[in-house]
Amino acid sequence: MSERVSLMQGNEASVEGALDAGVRFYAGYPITPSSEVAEDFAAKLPPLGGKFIQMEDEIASMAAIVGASLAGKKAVTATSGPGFSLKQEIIGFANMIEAPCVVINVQRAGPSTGLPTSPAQGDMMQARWGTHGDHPALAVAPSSVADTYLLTFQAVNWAERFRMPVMVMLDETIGHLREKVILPSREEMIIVNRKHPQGSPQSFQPYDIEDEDLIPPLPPYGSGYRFHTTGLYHDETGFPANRPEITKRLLDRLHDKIDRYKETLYLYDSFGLRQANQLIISYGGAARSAKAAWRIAREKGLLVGLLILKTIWPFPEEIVAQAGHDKNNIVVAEMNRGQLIGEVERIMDKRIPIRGAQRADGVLITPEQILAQLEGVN
Amino acid sequence: MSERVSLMQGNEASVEGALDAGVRFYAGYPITPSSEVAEDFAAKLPPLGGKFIQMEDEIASMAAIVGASLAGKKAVTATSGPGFSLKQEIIGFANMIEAPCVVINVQRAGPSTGLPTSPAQGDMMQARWGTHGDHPALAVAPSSVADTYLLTFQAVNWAERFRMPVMVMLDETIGHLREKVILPSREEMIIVNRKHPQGSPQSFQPYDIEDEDLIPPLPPYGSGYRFHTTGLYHDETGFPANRPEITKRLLDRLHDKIDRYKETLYLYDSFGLRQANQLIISYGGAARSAKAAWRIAREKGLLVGLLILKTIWPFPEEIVAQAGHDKNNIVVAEMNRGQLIGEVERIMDKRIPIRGAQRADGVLITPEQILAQLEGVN
Amino acid sequence: MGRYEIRLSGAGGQGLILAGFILAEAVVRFTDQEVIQTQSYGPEARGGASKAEVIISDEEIDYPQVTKPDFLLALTQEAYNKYNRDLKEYGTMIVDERVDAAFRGGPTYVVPIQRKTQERLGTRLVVNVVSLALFNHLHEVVPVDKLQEAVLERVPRGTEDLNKKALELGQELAQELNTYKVFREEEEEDE
Amino acid sequence: MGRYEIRLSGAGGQGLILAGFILAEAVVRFTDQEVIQTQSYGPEARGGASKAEVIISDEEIDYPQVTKPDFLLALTQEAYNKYNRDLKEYGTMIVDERVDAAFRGGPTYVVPIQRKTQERLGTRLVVNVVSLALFNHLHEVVPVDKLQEAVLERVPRGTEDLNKKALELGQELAQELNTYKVFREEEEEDE
Amino acid sequence: MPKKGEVSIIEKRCKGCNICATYCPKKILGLREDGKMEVKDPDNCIACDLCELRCPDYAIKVEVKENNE
Amino acid sequence: MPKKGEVSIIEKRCKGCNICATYCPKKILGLREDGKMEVKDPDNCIACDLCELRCPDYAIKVEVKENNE
Amino acid sequence: MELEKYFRENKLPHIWCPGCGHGTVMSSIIRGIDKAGWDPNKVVVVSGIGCSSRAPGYMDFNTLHTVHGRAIAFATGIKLANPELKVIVLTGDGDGAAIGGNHLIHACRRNIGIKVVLFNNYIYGMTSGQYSPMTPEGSLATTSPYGNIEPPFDLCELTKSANANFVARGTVYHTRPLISYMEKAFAKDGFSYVEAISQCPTYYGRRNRLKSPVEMLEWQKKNSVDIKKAADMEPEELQGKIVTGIFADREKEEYTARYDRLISEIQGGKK
Amino acid sequence: MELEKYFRENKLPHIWCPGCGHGTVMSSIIRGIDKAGWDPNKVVVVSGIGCSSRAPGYMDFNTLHTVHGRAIAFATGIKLANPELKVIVLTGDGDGAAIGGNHLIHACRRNIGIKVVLFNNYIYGMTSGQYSPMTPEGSLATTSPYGNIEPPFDLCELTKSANANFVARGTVYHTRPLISYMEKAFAKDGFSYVEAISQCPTYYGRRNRLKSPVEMLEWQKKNSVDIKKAADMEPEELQGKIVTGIFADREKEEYTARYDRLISEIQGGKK
Ligand SMILES: Cc1ncc(C[n+]2csc(CCOP(=O)(O)OP(=O)(O)O)c2C)c(N)n1
Ligand SMILES: Cc1ncc(C[n+]2csc(CCOP(=O)(O)OP(=O)(O)O)c2C)c(N)n1
Ligand code: SF4
Ligand code: SF4
Ligand code: SF4
Ligand code: SF4
Ligand code: SF4
Ligand code: SF4
Ligand SMILES: [Mg+2]
Ligand SMILES: [Mg+2]
Repeated sequence: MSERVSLMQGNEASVEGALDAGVRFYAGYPITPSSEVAEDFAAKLPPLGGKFIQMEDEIASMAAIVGASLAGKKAVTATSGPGFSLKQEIIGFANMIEAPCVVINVQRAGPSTGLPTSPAQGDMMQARWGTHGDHPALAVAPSSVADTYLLTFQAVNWAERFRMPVMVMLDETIGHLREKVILPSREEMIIVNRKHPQGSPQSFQPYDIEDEDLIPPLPPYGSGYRFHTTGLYHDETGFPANRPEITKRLLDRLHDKIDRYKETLYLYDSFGLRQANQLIISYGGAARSAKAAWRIAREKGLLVGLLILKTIWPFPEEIVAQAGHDKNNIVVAEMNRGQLIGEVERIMDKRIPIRGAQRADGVLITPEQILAQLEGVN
Repeated sequence: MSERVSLMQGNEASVEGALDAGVRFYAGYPITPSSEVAEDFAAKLPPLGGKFIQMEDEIASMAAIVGASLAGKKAVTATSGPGFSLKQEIIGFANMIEAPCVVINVQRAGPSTGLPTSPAQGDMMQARWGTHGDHPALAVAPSSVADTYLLTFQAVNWAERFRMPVMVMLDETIGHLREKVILPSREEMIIVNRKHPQGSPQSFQPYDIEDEDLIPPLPPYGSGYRFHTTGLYHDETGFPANRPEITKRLLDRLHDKIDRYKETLYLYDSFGLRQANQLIISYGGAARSAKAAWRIAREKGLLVGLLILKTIWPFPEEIVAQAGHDKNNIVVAEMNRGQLIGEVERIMDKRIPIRGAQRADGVLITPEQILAQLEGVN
Repeated sequence: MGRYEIRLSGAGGQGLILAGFILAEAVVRFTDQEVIQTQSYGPEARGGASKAEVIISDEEIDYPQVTKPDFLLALTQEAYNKYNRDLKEYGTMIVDERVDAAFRGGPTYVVPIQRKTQERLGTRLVVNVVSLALFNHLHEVVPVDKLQEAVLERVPRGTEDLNKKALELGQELAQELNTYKVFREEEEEDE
Repeated sequence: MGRYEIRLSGAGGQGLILAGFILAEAVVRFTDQEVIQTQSYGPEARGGASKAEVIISDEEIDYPQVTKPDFLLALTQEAYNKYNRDLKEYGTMIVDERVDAAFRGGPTYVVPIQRKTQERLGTRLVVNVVSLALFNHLHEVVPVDKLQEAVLERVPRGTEDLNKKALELGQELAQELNTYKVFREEEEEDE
Repeated sequence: MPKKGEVSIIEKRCKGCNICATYCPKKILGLREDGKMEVKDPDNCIACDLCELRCPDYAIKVEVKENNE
Repeated sequence: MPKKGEVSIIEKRCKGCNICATYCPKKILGLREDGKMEVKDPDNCIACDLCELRCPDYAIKVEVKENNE
Repeated sequence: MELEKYFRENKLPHIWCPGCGHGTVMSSIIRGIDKAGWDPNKVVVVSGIGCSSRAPGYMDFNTLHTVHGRAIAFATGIKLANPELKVIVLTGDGDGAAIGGNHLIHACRRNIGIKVVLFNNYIYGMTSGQYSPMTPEGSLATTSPYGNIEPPFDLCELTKSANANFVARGTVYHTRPLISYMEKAFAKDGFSYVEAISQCPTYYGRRNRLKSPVEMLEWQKKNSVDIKKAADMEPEELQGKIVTGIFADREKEEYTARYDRLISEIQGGKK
Repeated sequence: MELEKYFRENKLPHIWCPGCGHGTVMSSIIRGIDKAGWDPNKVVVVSGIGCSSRAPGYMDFNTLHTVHGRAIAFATGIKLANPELKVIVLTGDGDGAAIGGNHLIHACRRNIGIKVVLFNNYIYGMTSGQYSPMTPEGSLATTSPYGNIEPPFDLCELTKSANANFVARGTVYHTRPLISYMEKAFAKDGFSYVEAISQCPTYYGRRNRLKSPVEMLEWQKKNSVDIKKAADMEPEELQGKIVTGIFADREKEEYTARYDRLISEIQGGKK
């Protein structure tokens, strides 16, 4: 049971995390800066008896992992902006039918083709609202290579546990970064598997919540539990239903099944929150600069706290509110024109000034930019 | 110059509005509840010498209208949820290259296949954040058949003026509704056309802002102004560029070109705001129920105001703030689990209670549900 | 009149959607009233029971859905079963003679619409227009000649005569409405 | 040491990305220091000038980008032109002899890396490893035998001997570094 | 001697499309007034199965009769 | 008598792929030390155009010489 | 044969219109599956969106009603994840040939062991009658009110060129041959494509003067030409005809089997 | 011929690697356009994303670099909106055959007057060397580290089955015939498909022991078989060969012309 020390790239760490969590199926379509994820899976899955397939496009890739998931495999795809947009329809389908799966999005600068090899965090709101209709979302954002391993591992666990697509919102900064990582031993990592039905195949109803945790069990195809699944609104039996009571019940449950557990879903790091009157909030690649800024500010004697969000959706409202309510200045540092700052604004009282340290020109935000939004720097 | 009185369906009105605004190209892929839009264009365009084409899917449809737009035609596509998701990648492309075009989304209940013939307003946030990368958005939501005509007409004008995709966020309620409408005569409708370059083809730079209104002129293919266009970040010449100054300048301009004019973009209806201490905010199909609720509340003697938003993106912050700042209760009525209410929360001071009257089960929200959120009803 | 809600129901394919549309259009063209028309869509509109609804009002119609119809037409049992529930108390009903309908307090007419149409016109294709004429006579939404104008504009070319006859038949059945009117004891509803 | 920023640059295909990777890996395996490695991607990595960067530090490395390299290797003029600008004041430079470099205040070594590699090893394929050995000698990041271990693990099978020779050559050139060192007058930079 | 068949209609499934009757080689099927299919002449069925194979609604079933010759 | 050609190299475009030289039927082209293509034997060019047609970088041009016979 | 064994009987009658050919195609598939003798627990039936794509709901296997056009891609994931499953895709001329065309040809190319049955009714039924990439030239549809001017695909030729292992076309009218194609298709290891000409009386028929389901079957009967006979006919003669029969019947190695072979090679150290 | 006339000279040298075949394909296209004698103002060149799709940037026409895989759909909009424009699509084996496969076959089907040139280098160049649907079996790529097990498309056969008016394949090595295919393709009214076998020394070559651009051209030379000769060869003999030549050359009515005819009929009251 020893730690694992190595030089690892962010993209590679996501593969390691997924494999350690039990992923044995990958379908994808190459796109910079996520292609290393595919390449790594292509090399590592077959020796494990797993399957890698390069599909004809991102839509097909998303479909294939949902199919593989229903066939009983833990499944992942990876992409970046343009491909993430293409996957949205089926991300919604996975939400609706409750298919466990993980989508890794290594963000690059958009919109459109943008700057394919440059970092950005421009798809954060898309991760929440990208597919049509009211849907829940579960997304994490790693800010280091070690984080990437751990959060991808966690994403696979959550996908299995909550039966939904989970998004790992990497960005080019972290995806392409190689750094020294120290990972826990494999034995220490706790793997979660989807629930298997308790009853008999005859009495099985695929969307019946057997033990009241709001998450129905999911037997793999071929196991004798035959059932129907559809992206239409459906009742407990899995068949289409359009009575408002039923549609409401389903949609409510899809949201409630994570709302109920959200406090356990909030992952974050915080530094010096107590002795602070200003707060920096950041995530992903930008959090590296935020950390540097925080360090410098502290060295200058400023009372600054730092909150690095790892769970992005559901947005950790309570954590942010708690960290921010007693501050005189909140700086939200992100590599876009202001996305999660909107959530912070929504939550916080208007009397606290909320400032954005933002950058969306394809360059990693600098500590200086963040410092400039703090009060008392000069 | 006489008014036009008729029984018209919402979907049909969008076609009339588009045709009157000069649209001569439609590419689409059928989907309930938007198919009548396609069918109407299919019947009405060829006699006008215009072109209707049913493409192989929604992605191709979106691509085709962008192509037709560059070839000089005013172009429209229509779809609903699943197709709207599929179009997102190219909506971003249209944003980036600044291609005028209009996307009509007749919303139905989602997520996924959901309830294809039932009303919902579940794609409102998707209209803002659906494509990857930081992009601006321009979207309207009609709440009557006449509105649909006028706002689609306006959407075409805006697309041409601002050179970007404009979204008409219909919903099944309005799209499928037939009602008596009184439209202004064609002569009264003012058509806006894209700017044509002033200089010579030799000196032409496609992304150069000739007259400082932030919107570059757009000559049609074949006119002798040959230029290059790409979804990569580009400079004034249209060729790829990745220097941060240039990428920033482009992205800033893409946003500024509507930010600068946003006050002129805010379309809304308001009723009894002055003599009110409570406010109902609504839009689209839900606004019909909101209007009914408002009427009933007034009849009961409650001091309630009503704000019906027609322009959704950019979100009319100033209008909402102005209407809401002096109220004791704000009710946001929408057919989803709460989408635009987030924007209202973001803007308003925390001391004003903001309540959602929400419904997402495929049934039109009722006036009673909205009334129930007002204070002093019982 | 104030808000008046009409629901025309029957099997998919009986043309009631067209009937609703024609009625609404007649209101627009020949009255000063506001009108709204909605209908079934999708698989529902094809088979089984399907409906068209019209709201007529002197005032602006905000909430556009029929919730408590003042009037229900039901040409089939299935349509009746599916759509009669929320009829307004004392609302009016016209049902085909084959429909087993419960008395709901208001005027209830059981009329051999389908049989008479078949007998007299040799086809059931125009039950929609027969029903429309029947309803219009009962409620005098528009004058008969105007209804005819509205109908003839929207029916397929070549069927004008048939439809004129259908309108006449509808009128005729309307004259006999009281003959057909049936009052039944209100039954316990078990839902 | 504190944060130390290294930039290895040359033409795409010269293997400097691999060199950066090997260096970083050696740091992980054979020291207690923190390390980060980044590089060019996309078309940039294929032709023209390309770079690999390594940051070594005793402390946690938060901001992961090289902004003011302490050290620059430039094997081609194009790489030099593109990447020399932000070299730290008094930063160290090793450039190939064919590169026309301006003195920037720190130690500047002009070394016939490419020529010597070609002459002595009959191929330029291993300029990356030669350069790596050179740099490592200068900065003593890891002991020579450890560097060799790191290199041999990552180079293609069958090229072990060649790469050992490249390491030796690098060492050798390193011995002569002072011979190659050139101080020039600082020139007006016109940018 | 041809096979003998016993044909039956599952009324609640029959949608009255008339396909079975049209192609019954023995012409022993016909639509009733109420739009449901009816076996008019049960004894002449030759169990060719064509009605069953074509029926889009699985509303007509043919069983081969025991041939007690 | 075969045509005569005048070959020239646009140095800044040449990337030294060696395609032109390999397939020149007269073998009159060759790479220089610095990786650019060079016309080693200009007089023997027969203006077959193969080098120009194949050059991926438009770096080699052939003109047919006036044939002043 | 006892169809009911494979039906979810409580879901019947199905939603299809009176005389809709889809019901006959579905029973033909069931007959084919019965012949194949598969364990229902190991059968997965995947569909997209459309009237045809509603079929799986009535079939008592593992059934998956996905999104429009992508059924084959879902099926690819299922089959590759667990090659012992028997995977059937049910699709329509819109679902499979319009939005889903790319997944179809790529599955053919890979020769993955999926059996695709395309219900070709020449129209988008579910969305009420728009033309499809299979609609004959000149036909009326809600989106071709002046007659369709787009040439239709011959998907049997296309799938054959794309490397499908087995390709056949039959009609609802010619039910016995149709069933036999299902049987053959299901018996193959690699990718199979069966196109079943179906009828949509509600939209295609009504608009195109084929007034009843029976008239539509008559049209199938009159216009069908066996592929062997077609081989001797001129393209002009074949215009508007339905060529039926087996277009391809090959024995290439199936994709997931090839994949498993690769894994064994790798695990055995041979790669 | 003076290529420079059609180039944006200030954009040269291009971004392609030394010895990349794409440069040769581009000049072959330019020569074809020159032969067609088109007014550059009326020419629109559309591409997707990939190394090959960067070509339009160097060509002095109306040029549009779109998104991955959809160039043909953009081009369809352009051509239909203004049929007098000459519309060329440049695409790659990833852009055109993987993500873009559906748009390709539908454009063939419609026979819309777009000329598609597919730069087939058997690899995804731009994204650094993943296999494509054209990559030969057994080839190494970053995503097929154990050798590709997917059979490649024969896109010439596929486009032909899909109704393309003109279909040809040539190689960079056989430059003159390649140019002649461009000329013929551009001279047709309907849909034309030309596949140009190109070389990617950086990714395909390096990984597959074709160490230099010249070795890759040698490979093209050795493996090409003329279509007439191929007709007499067995499938096994043709395994791994590049069949070159003209696969289809038809004279069906072009789609936008057909459309304009329809409009005249409608406006003339005939519909
Ligand atoms: C992404 C998406 N686009 C469009 C639709 C709408 N839609 C549903 S079914 C269908 C066509 C069905 O036609 P076909 O596949 O031929 O099936 P049929 O109903 O004729 O059996 C369409 C366009 C959809 N559900 N999703
Ligand atoms: C939607 C989307 N998916 C993936 C990519 C990434 N991508 C860019 S080019 C390319 C493949 C290019 O291959 P090919 O078309 O063969 O062109 P080549 O570079 O080989 O000339 C891919 C997968 C993208 N830009 N957009
Ligand atoms: S074929 Fe079937 S559904 Fe049609 S009439 Fe005969 S039994 Fe009834
Ligand atoms: S089995 Fe044959 S003969 Fe008997 S009823 Fe059916 S079709 Fe007629
Ligand atoms: S072919 Fe062109 S680029 Fe290659 S060596 Fe010759 S001139 Fe230079
Ligand atoms: S034109 Fe022919 S002979 Fe002359 S240099 Fe070129 S290839 Fe050689
Ligand atoms: S609409 Fe057409 S395809 Fe759909 S069920 Fe009815 S007849 Fe069949
Ligand atoms: S990567 Fe390959 S395809 Fe791209 S430019 Fe280089 S050689 Fe050409
Ligand atoms: Mg169909
Ligand atoms: Mg390629």
